[in-house]
Amino acid sequence: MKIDVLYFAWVRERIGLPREKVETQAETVADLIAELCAREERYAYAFADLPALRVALDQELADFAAPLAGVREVAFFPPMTGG
Amino acid sequence: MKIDVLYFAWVRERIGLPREKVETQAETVADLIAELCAREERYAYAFADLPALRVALDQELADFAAPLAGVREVAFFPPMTGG
Amino acid sequence: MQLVVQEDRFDIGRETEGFIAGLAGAGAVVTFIGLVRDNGGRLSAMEIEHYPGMTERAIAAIMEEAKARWSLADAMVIHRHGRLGPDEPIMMVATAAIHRADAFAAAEFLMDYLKSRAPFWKKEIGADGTEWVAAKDSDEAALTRW
Amino acid sequence: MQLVVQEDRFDIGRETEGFIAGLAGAGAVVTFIGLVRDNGGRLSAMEIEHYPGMTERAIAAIMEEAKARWSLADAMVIHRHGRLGPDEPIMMVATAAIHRADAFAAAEFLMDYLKSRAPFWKKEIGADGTEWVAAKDSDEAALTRW
Repeated sequence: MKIDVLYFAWVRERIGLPREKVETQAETVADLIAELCAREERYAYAFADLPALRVALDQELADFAAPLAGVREVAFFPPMTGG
Repeated sequence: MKIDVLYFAWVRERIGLPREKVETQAETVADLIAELCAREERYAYAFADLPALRVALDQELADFAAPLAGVREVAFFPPMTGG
Repeated sequence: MQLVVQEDRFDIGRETEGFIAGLAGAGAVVTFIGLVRDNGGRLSAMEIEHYPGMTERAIAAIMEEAKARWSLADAMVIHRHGRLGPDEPIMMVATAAIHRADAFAAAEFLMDYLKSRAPFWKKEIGADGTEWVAAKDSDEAALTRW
Repeated sequence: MQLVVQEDRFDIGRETEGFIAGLAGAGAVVTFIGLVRDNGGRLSAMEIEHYPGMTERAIAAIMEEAKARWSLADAMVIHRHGRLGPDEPIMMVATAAIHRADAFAAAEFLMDYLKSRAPFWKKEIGADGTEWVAAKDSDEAALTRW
Protein backbone atom coordinates (compact mmCIF):
# COMPACT_ATOMS: atom_id res chain seq x y z
CA MET A 1 0.00 0.00 0.00
CA LYS A 2 0.99 3.63 -0.51
CA ILE A 3 0.76 5.96 2.47
CA ASP A 4 1.33 9.71 2.76
CA VAL A 5 3.85 10.28 5.53
CA LEU A 6 4.14 13.79 6.97
CA TYR A 7 6.81 15.25 9.24
CA PHE A 8 6.60 18.39 11.34
CA ALA A 9 8.91 20.64 13.36
CA TRP A 10 12.30 19.09 14.19
CA VAL A 11 11.24 15.70 12.81
CA ARG A 12 10.79 17.41 9.45
CA GLU A 13 14.14 19.16 9.80
CA ARG A 14 16.01 15.95 10.65
CA ILE A 15 14.46 13.96 7.82
CA GLY A 16 14.82 16.90 5.48
CA LEU A 17 11.39 16.92 3.90
CA PRO A 18 7.82 17.74 4.95
CA ARG A 19 6.06 14.80 3.32
CA GLU A 20 6.57 11.81 1.08
CA LYS A 21 4.65 8.86 -0.32
CA VAL A 22 5.86 5.58 1.17
CA GLU A 23 5.22 2.14 -0.32
CA THR A 24 5.01 -0.21 2.63
CA GLN A 25 3.57 -3.46 3.95
CA ALA A 26 3.98 -2.34 7.58
CA GLU A 27 1.14 -3.52 9.79
CA THR A 28 1.60 -1.00 12.57
CA VAL A 29 3.10 2.45 13.11
CA ALA A 30 6.04 0.81 14.90
CA ASP A 31 6.66 -1.42 11.85
CA LEU A 32 6.63 1.62 9.58
CA ILE A 33 9.14 3.42 11.81
CA ALA A 34 11.40 0.37 11.74
CA GLU A 35 11.22 0.27 7.94
CA LEU A 36 12.07 3.97 7.67
CA CYS A 37 14.95 3.72 10.16
CA ALA A 38 16.45 0.85 8.17
CA ARG A 39 16.44 3.03 5.04
CA GLU A 40 18.72 5.91 5.91
CA GLU A 41 20.61 7.48 8.78
CA ARG A 42 18.45 10.65 8.85
CA TYR A 43 15.36 8.56 9.66
CA ALA A 44 17.17 6.71 12.43
CA TYR A 45 18.23 10.12 13.77
CA ALA A 46 14.67 11.52 13.63
CA PHE A 47 13.16 8.48 15.33
CA ALA A 48 15.95 7.94 17.86
CA ASP A 49 13.87 9.00 20.86
CA LEU A 50 10.37 7.59 20.40
CA PRO A 51 8.91 8.82 23.72
CA ALA A 52 9.67 12.33 22.43
CA LEU A 53 7.49 11.73 19.36
CA ARG A 54 3.78 11.74 18.63
CA VAL A 55 1.93 10.14 15.73
CA ALA A 56 -1.38 10.95 14.06
CA LEU A 57 -3.26 8.59 11.73
CA ASP A 58 -5.55 10.38 9.30
CA GLN A 59 -5.25 13.47 11.50
CA GLU A 60 -6.18 11.78 14.79
CA LEU A 61 -3.64 11.19 17.55
CA ALA A 62 -2.73 7.51 17.84
CA ASP A 63 -0.02 5.35 19.39
CA PHE A 64 2.87 3.40 17.93
CA ALA A 65 1.08 0.06 18.24
CA ALA A 66 -1.86 1.27 16.14
CA PRO A 67 -2.57 -0.75 12.93
CA LEU A 68 -2.10 0.96 9.57
CA ALA A 69 -4.83 -0.94 7.69
CA GLY A 70 -6.96 1.58 5.81
CA VAL A 71 -4.85 4.55 6.88
CA ARG A 72 -4.01 7.08 4.16
CA GLU A 73 -2.00 9.67 6.09
CA VAL A 74 0.53 9.19 8.88
CA ALA A 75 2.14 12.19 10.57
CA PHE A 76 5.11 12.26 12.95
CA PHE A 77 5.92 15.25 15.16
CA PRO A 78 7.17 16.31 18.59
CA PRO A 79 4.74 17.12 21.42
CA MET A 80 2.64 20.10 20.40
CA THR A 81 3.30 23.59 21.68
CA GLY A 82 0.28 25.63 20.66
CA GLY A 83 -1.62 28.25 22.58
CA MET B 1 -20.26 61.95 69.72
CA LYS B 2 -21.49 62.81 66.21
CA ILE B 3 -21.24 60.08 63.57
CA ASP B 4 -22.00 60.15 59.85
CA VAL B 5 -24.41 57.31 59.14
CA LEU B 6 -24.82 56.21 55.52
CA TYR B 7 -27.47 53.95 53.98
CA PHE B 8 -27.35 52.20 50.63
CA ALA B 9 -29.68 50.30 48.29
CA TRP B 10 -32.93 49.13 49.94
CA VAL B 11 -31.72 50.23 53.38
CA ARG B 12 -31.53 53.76 52.00
CA GLU B 13 -34.97 53.39 50.40
CA ARG B 14 -36.58 52.13 53.59
CA ILE B 15 -35.08 54.83 55.78
CA GLY B 16 -35.72 57.42 53.12
CA LEU B 17 -32.40 59.20 53.10
CA PRO B 18 -28.83 58.43 51.99
CA ARG B 19 -26.98 59.83 55.00
CA GLU B 20 -27.42 61.73 58.22
CA LYS B 21 -25.43 62.94 61.20
CA VAL B 22 -26.36 61.06 64.36
CA GLU B 23 -25.61 62.24 67.89
CA THR B 24 -25.12 59.07 69.91
CA GLN B 25 -23.43 57.53 72.95
CA ALA B 26 -23.72 54.01 71.46
CA GLU B 27 -20.72 51.86 72.28
CA THR B 28 -21.18 49.31 69.50
CA VAL B 29 -22.84 49.04 66.10
CA ALA B 30 -25.58 46.94 67.68
CA ASP B 31 -26.22 49.71 70.25
CA LEU B 32 -26.48 52.27 67.45
CA ILE B 33 -28.98 50.09 65.57
CA ALA B 34 -31.07 49.73 68.74
CA GLU B 35 -31.08 53.52 69.21
CA LEU B 36 -32.14 54.12 65.60
CA CYS B 37 -34.87 51.46 65.74
CA ALA B 38 -36.31 53.07 68.88
CA ARG B 39 -36.56 56.37 67.03
CA GLU B 40 -38.97 55.69 64.20
CA GLU B 41 -40.79 52.90 62.44
CA ARG B 42 -38.83 53.26 59.19
CA TYR B 43 -35.57 52.41 61.01
CA ALA B 44 -37.12 49.35 62.63
CA TYR B 45 -38.31 48.32 59.15
CA ALA B 46 -34.85 48.79 57.59
CA PHE B 47 -33.09 46.90 60.39
CA ALA B 48 -35.73 44.17 60.81
CA ASP B 49 -33.55 41.41 59.34
CA LEU B 50 -30.02 41.92 60.63
CA PRO B 51 -28.47 38.82 58.98
CA ALA B 52 -29.49 40.41 55.64
CA LEU B 53 -27.44 43.52 56.45
CA ARG B 54 -23.79 44.45 56.33
CA VAL B 55 -21.99 47.27 58.12
CA ALA B 56 -18.82 49.19 57.32
CA LEU B 57 -16.92 51.36 59.81
CA ASP B 58 -14.86 54.08 58.18
CA GLN B 59 -15.23 52.20 54.89
CA GLU B 60 -14.05 48.82 56.17
CA LEU B 61 -16.42 45.87 56.62
CA ALA B 62 -17.09 45.16 60.29
CA ASP B 63 -19.59 43.25 62.41
CA PHE B 64 -22.43 44.36 64.66
CA ALA B 65 -20.44 43.80 67.84
CA ALA B 66 -17.67 46.18 66.73
CA PRO B 67 -17.02 49.20 69.00
CA LEU B 68 -17.75 52.68 67.68
CA ALA B 69 -15.01 54.50 69.59
CA GLY B 70 -13.12 56.76 67.19
CA VAL B 71 -15.34 55.87 64.23
CA ARG B 72 -16.46 58.78 62.05
CA GLU B 73 -18.50 57.02 59.38
CA VAL B 74 -20.86 54.06 59.71
CA ALA B 75 -22.56 52.58 56.64
CA PHE B 76 -25.41 50.07 56.47
CA PHE B 77 -26.29 48.15 53.32
CA PRO B 78 -27.44 44.77 51.98
CA PRO B 79 -24.94 42.16 50.76
CA MET B 80 -23.05 43.58 47.80
CA THR B 81 -23.84 42.61 44.24
CA GLY B 82 -20.99 44.01 42.16
CA GLY B 83 -19.17 42.45 39.23
CA MET C 1 -2.23 48.52 38.13
CA GLN C 2 -5.22 50.52 36.98
CA LEU C 3 -8.49 50.98 38.85
CA VAL C 4 -11.35 53.02 37.44
CA VAL C 5 -14.84 53.57 38.87
CA GLN C 6 -16.92 55.61 36.47
CA GLU C 7 -20.41 56.35 35.24
CA ASP C 8 -19.54 56.61 31.55
CA ARG C 9 -19.62 53.69 29.19
CA PHE C 10 -16.19 52.33 28.32
CA ASP C 11 -14.86 50.87 25.09
CA ILE C 12 -14.06 47.20 25.64
CA GLY C 13 -11.83 46.84 22.60
CA ARG C 14 -9.83 49.97 23.33
CA GLU C 15 -9.40 49.12 27.01
CA THR C 16 -8.18 45.63 26.13
CA GLU C 17 -5.70 46.98 23.59
CA GLY C 18 -4.51 49.72 25.95
CA PHE C 19 -3.92 47.18 28.70
CA ILE C 20 -1.93 44.95 26.35
CA ALA C 21 0.07 47.84 24.90
CA GLY C 22 1.29 48.68 28.41
CA LEU C 23 2.71 45.22 29.09
CA ALA C 24 6.38 44.40 28.87
CA GLY C 25 7.11 40.78 28.21
CA ALA C 26 4.06 39.07 29.73
CA GLY C 27 2.68 36.51 27.30
CA ALA C 28 -0.66 35.62 28.93
CA VAL C 29 -3.60 38.00 29.24
CA VAL C 30 -7.03 37.15 30.66
CA THR C 31 -10.00 39.49 30.58
CA PHE C 32 -13.46 39.22 32.06
CA ILE C 33 -16.30 41.41 30.87
CA GLY C 34 -19.64 41.63 32.63
CA LEU C 35 -22.61 42.78 30.52
CA VAL C 36 -26.15 43.83 31.43
CA ARG C 37 -28.40 40.87 30.58
CA ASP C 38 -31.77 41.83 29.16
CA ASN C 39 -33.54 38.79 30.68
CA GLY C 40 -35.35 38.01 27.46
CA GLY C 41 -36.33 41.61 26.83
CA ARG C 42 -37.92 42.17 30.27
CA LEU C 43 -35.13 44.44 31.52
CA SER C 44 -35.12 48.04 30.38
CA ALA C 45 -32.24 49.30 32.50
CA MET C 46 -29.95 48.46 35.38
CA GLU C 47 -29.08 50.95 38.09
CA ILE C 48 -25.88 50.48 39.99
CA GLU C 49 -25.44 52.25 43.29
CA HIS C 50 -22.07 52.35 44.99
CA TYR C 51 -20.31 53.76 48.04
CA PRO C 52 -17.86 56.38 46.76
CA GLY C 53 -14.59 56.14 48.60
CA MET C 54 -15.12 52.67 50.00
CA THR C 55 -15.53 51.31 46.47
CA GLU C 56 -12.05 52.44 45.45
CA ARG C 57 -10.53 51.29 48.76
CA ALA C 58 -12.14 47.86 48.56
CA ILE C 59 -11.11 47.26 44.94
CA ALA C 60 -7.56 48.49 45.59
CA ALA C 61 -7.29 46.08 48.53
CA ILE C 62 -8.56 43.18 46.39
CA MET C 63 -6.03 44.04 43.66
CA GLU C 64 -3.18 44.23 46.19
CA GLU C 65 -4.19 40.81 47.48
CA ALA C 66 -4.17 39.39 43.93
CA LYS C 67 -0.72 40.88 43.32
CA ALA C 68 0.56 39.28 46.52
CA ARG C 69 -0.84 35.85 45.66
CA TRP C 70 0.11 35.49 42.00
CA SER C 71 2.98 36.56 39.83
CA LEU C 72 1.29 39.27 37.80
CA ALA C 73 2.77 41.67 35.28
CA ASP C 74 -0.29 43.92 35.54
CA ALA C 75 -3.96 44.05 36.48
CA MET C 76 -6.84 46.38 35.66
CA VAL C 77 -10.37 46.84 37.03
CA ILE C 78 -13.01 49.10 35.47
CA HIS C 79 -16.44 49.20 37.13
CA ARG C 80 -19.35 51.42 36.24
CA HIS C 81 -22.17 52.82 38.32
CA GLY C 82 -25.35 54.75 37.47
CA ARG C 83 -27.94 53.78 34.88
CA LEU C 84 -26.99 51.19 32.25
CA GLY C 85 -28.98 49.88 29.30
CA PRO C 86 -29.30 46.25 28.16
CA ASP C 87 -26.13 44.73 26.68
CA GLU C 88 -23.96 47.58 27.98
CA PRO C 89 -20.70 46.59 29.69
CA ILE C 90 -20.92 46.80 33.49
CA MET C 91 -17.32 46.08 34.34
CA MET C 92 -14.11 44.59 33.14
CA VAL C 93 -11.12 42.90 34.74
CA ALA C 94 -7.82 42.23 32.99
CA THR C 95 -4.77 40.38 34.28
CA ALA C 96 -1.40 39.69 32.66
CA ALA C 97 1.29 37.22 33.63
CA ILE C 98 4.09 35.16 32.18
CA HIS C 99 2.16 31.97 32.93
CA ARG C 100 -1.48 31.58 31.96
CA ALA C 101 -2.42 29.80 35.19
CA ASP C 102 -1.52 32.95 37.18
CA ALA C 103 -3.52 35.21 34.85
CA PHE C 104 -6.59 32.94 35.01
CA ALA C 105 -6.49 32.45 38.79
CA ALA C 106 -6.01 36.15 39.51
CA ALA C 107 -8.87 37.13 37.19
CA GLU C 108 -11.24 34.66 38.82
CA PHE C 109 -10.15 35.76 42.28
CA LEU C 110 -10.72 39.42 41.42
CA MET C 111 -14.18 38.61 40.07
CA ASP C 112 -15.18 36.55 43.10
CA TYR C 113 -14.14 39.35 45.46
CA LEU C 114 -15.62 42.14 43.37
CA LYS C 115 -18.97 40.31 43.39
CA SER C 116 -19.24 40.11 47.16
CA ARG C 117 -16.78 42.56 48.71
CA ALA C 118 -16.89 45.71 46.61
CA PRO C 119 -19.78 48.00 47.64
CA PHE C 120 -21.98 47.96 44.55
CA TRP C 121 -25.71 47.22 44.49
CA LYS C 122 -27.62 46.44 41.34
CA LYS C 123 -31.25 47.25 40.74
CA GLU C 124 -33.11 45.88 37.75
CA ILE C 125 -35.64 48.15 36.13
CA GLY C 126 -38.11 46.31 33.96
CA ALA C 127 -41.63 46.17 32.67
CA ASP C 128 -42.69 44.35 35.86
CA GLY C 129 -41.27 47.04 38.15
CA THR C 130 -37.94 47.48 39.87
CA GLU C 131 -36.06 45.01 42.02
CA TRP C 132 -32.78 44.98 43.89
CA VAL C 133 -30.63 42.06 42.72
CA ALA C 134 -30.22 39.63 45.61
CA ALA C 135 -26.78 38.40 46.54
CA LYS C 136 -26.35 34.73 45.69
CA ASP C 137 -25.20 32.15 48.21
CA SER C 138 -23.02 30.71 45.44
CA ASP C 139 -21.13 34.00 45.20
CA GLU C 140 -20.40 34.01 48.92
CA ALA C 141 -19.43 30.33 48.70
CA ALA C 142 -17.04 31.08 45.83
CA LEU C 143 -14.85 33.06 48.23
CA THR C 144 -14.08 30.04 50.38
CA ARG C 145 -11.89 28.45 47.70
CA TRP C 146 -9.22 31.15 47.81
CA MET D 1 -18.89 29.04 17.49
CA GLN D 2 -16.08 30.55 15.49
CA LEU D 3 -12.74 28.91 14.68
CA VAL D 4 -10.07 30.67 12.65
CA VAL D 5 -6.55 29.51 11.80
CA GLN D 6 -4.72 32.21 9.92
CA GLU D 7 -1.33 33.69 9.13
CA ASP D 8 -2.41 37.34 9.28
CA ARG D 9 -2.27 39.40 12.42
CA PHE D 10 -5.68 39.94 14.03
CA ASP D 11 -7.08 42.93 15.87
CA ILE D 12 -7.64 41.97 19.52
CA GLY D 13 -10.02 44.84 20.27
CA ARG D 14 -12.14 44.32 17.18
CA GLU D 15 -12.34 40.54 17.68
CA THR D 16 -13.41 41.01 21.31
CA GLU D 17 -16.09 43.51 20.35
CA GLY D 18 -17.31 41.39 17.44
CA PHE D 19 -17.61 38.38 19.72
CA ILE D 20 -19.59 40.38 22.28
CA ALA D 21 -21.82 42.00 19.64
CA GLY D 22 -22.90 38.53 18.50
CA LEU D 23 -24.08 37.44 21.95
CA ALA D 24 -27.72 37.38 22.97
CA GLY D 25 -28.27 37.65 26.67
CA ALA D 26 -25.07 36.13 28.06
CA GLY D 27 -23.65 38.37 30.77
CA ALA D 28 -20.21 36.84 31.35
CA VAL D 29 -17.39 36.93 28.80
CA VAL D 30 -13.85 35.61 29.34
CA THR D 31 -11.03 36.09 26.88
CA PHE D 32 -7.48 34.78 26.82
CA ILE D 33 -4.84 36.34 24.62
CA GLY D 34 -1.42 34.79 24.05
CA LEU D 35 1.37 37.15 23.00
CA VAL D 36 4.89 36.56 21.68
CA ARG D 37 7.26 37.22 24.59
CA ASP D 38 10.48 38.89 23.63
CA ASN D 39 12.50 37.18 26.40
CA GLY D 40 14.18 40.39 27.43
CA GLY D 41 14.94 41.44 23.85
CA ARG D 42 16.66 38.19 22.87
CA LEU D 43 13.83 37.02 20.63
CA SER D 44 13.58 38.51 17.16
CA ALA D 45 10.71 36.36 15.84
CA MET D 46 8.63 33.29 16.48
CA GLU D 47 7.76 30.80 13.78
CA ILE D 48 4.68 28.70 14.23
CA GLU D 49 4.32 25.57 12.13
CA HIS D 50 1.03 23.70 12.02
CA TYR D 51 -0.64 20.71 10.40
CA PRO D 52 -3.29 22.10 8.05
CA GLY D 53 -6.45 20.06 8.25
CA MET D 54 -5.65 18.36 11.53
CA THR D 55 -5.36 21.76 13.23
CA GLU D 56 -8.94 22.69 12.39
CA ARG D 57 -10.22 19.21 13.26
CA ALA D 58 -8.44 19.16 16.60
CA ILE D 59 -9.62 22.64 17.63
CA ALA D 60 -13.19 21.93 16.52
CA ALA D 61 -13.17 18.75 18.63
CA ILE D 62 -11.88 20.66 21.66
CA MET D 63 -14.57 23.31 21.21
CA GLU D 64 -17.30 20.67 20.91
CA GLU D 65 -16.05 19.11 24.11
CA ALA D 66 -16.17 22.49 25.90
CA LYS D 67 -19.72 23.06 24.63
CA ALA D 68 -20.75 19.65 25.96
CA ARG D 69 -19.21 20.25 29.39
CA TRP D 70 -20.32 23.79 30.17
CA SER D 71 -23.36 25.89 29.48
CA LEU D 72 -21.91 28.28 26.91
CA ALA D 73 -23.65 30.94 24.86
CA ASP D 74 -20.71 31.07 22.44
CA ALA D 75 -17.00 30.35 22.03
CA MET D 76 -14.29 31.54 19.67
CA VAL D 77 -10.73 30.43 18.90
CA ILE D 78 -8.31 32.34 16.68
CA HIS D 79 -4.80 30.89 16.24
CA ARG D 80 -2.06 32.15 13.98
CA HIS D 81 0.78 30.37 12.22
CA GLY D 82 3.79 31.60 10.26
CA ARG D 83 6.30 34.21 11.34
CA LEU D 84 5.37 36.52 14.25
CA GLY D 85 7.29 39.44 15.73
CA PRO D 86 7.75 40.24 19.45
CA ASP D 87 4.58 41.38 21.25
CA GLU D 88 2.31 40.23 18.41
CA PRO D 89 -0.78 38.26 19.37
CA ILE D 90 -0.39 34.52 18.78
CA MET D 91 -3.89 33.41 19.59
CA MET D 92 -7.09 34.27 21.35
CA VAL D 93 -9.88 32.36 23.02
CA ALA D 94 -13.23 33.85 24.02
CA THR D 95 -16.10 32.22 25.88
CA ALA D 96 -19.50 33.57 26.88
CA ALA D 97 -22.00 32.21 29.37
CA ILE D 98 -24.76 33.29 31.72
CA HIS D 99 -22.62 32.34 34.72
CA ARG D 100 -19.03 33.48 35.01
CA ALA D 101 -17.83 30.13 36.40
CA ASP D 102 -18.80 28.43 33.12
CA ALA D 103 -17.05 31.06 31.02
CA PHE D 104 -13.85 30.84 33.10
CA ALA D 105 -13.74 27.04 33.21
CA ALA D 106 -14.38 26.67 29.48
CA ALA D 107 -11.69 29.23 28.59
CA GLU D 108 -9.11 27.49 30.78
CA PHE D 109 -10.10 24.11 29.38
CA LEU D 110 -9.78 25.36 25.80
CA MET D 111 -6.34 26.80 26.58
CA ASP D 112 -5.08 23.64 28.26
CA TYR D 113 -6.14 21.52 25.30
CA LEU D 114 -4.92 23.95 22.66
CA LYS D 115 -1.49 23.93 24.31
CA SER D 116 -1.01 20.18 24.11
CA ARG D 117 -3.52 18.73 21.64
CA ALA D 118 -3.69 21.15 18.72
CA PRO D 119 -0.88 20.51 16.19
CA PHE D 120 1.17 23.69 16.45
CA TRP D 121 4.91 23.89 17.01
CA LYS D 122 6.72 27.04 18.00
CA LYS D 123 10.26 27.94 17.07
CA GLU D 124 12.05 30.86 18.66
CA ILE D 125 14.35 32.85 16.43
CA GLY D 126 16.82 34.96 18.35
CA ALA D 127 20.26 36.44 18.49
CA ASP D 128 21.60 33.14 19.89
CA GLY D 129 20.15 31.04 17.05
CA THR D 130 16.88 29.18 16.60
CA GLU D 131 15.25 26.71 18.94
CA TRP D 132 12.06 24.66 18.96
CA VAL D 133 10.03 25.42 22.06
CA ALA D 134 9.92 22.27 24.20
CA ALA D 135 6.58 21.02 25.50
CA LYS D 136 6.30 21.49 29.26
CA ASP D 137 5.42 18.67 31.62
CA SER D 138 3.19 21.15 33.44
CA ASP D 139 1.11 21.62 30.28
CA GLU D 140 0.57 17.88 29.94
CA ALA D 141 -0.21 17.68 33.67
CA ALA D 142 -2.78 20.48 33.32
CA LEU D 143 -4.95 18.16 31.22
CA THR D 144 -5.46 15.70 34.04
CA ARG D 145 -7.66 18.06 36.01
CA TRP D 146 -10.48 18.08 33.44
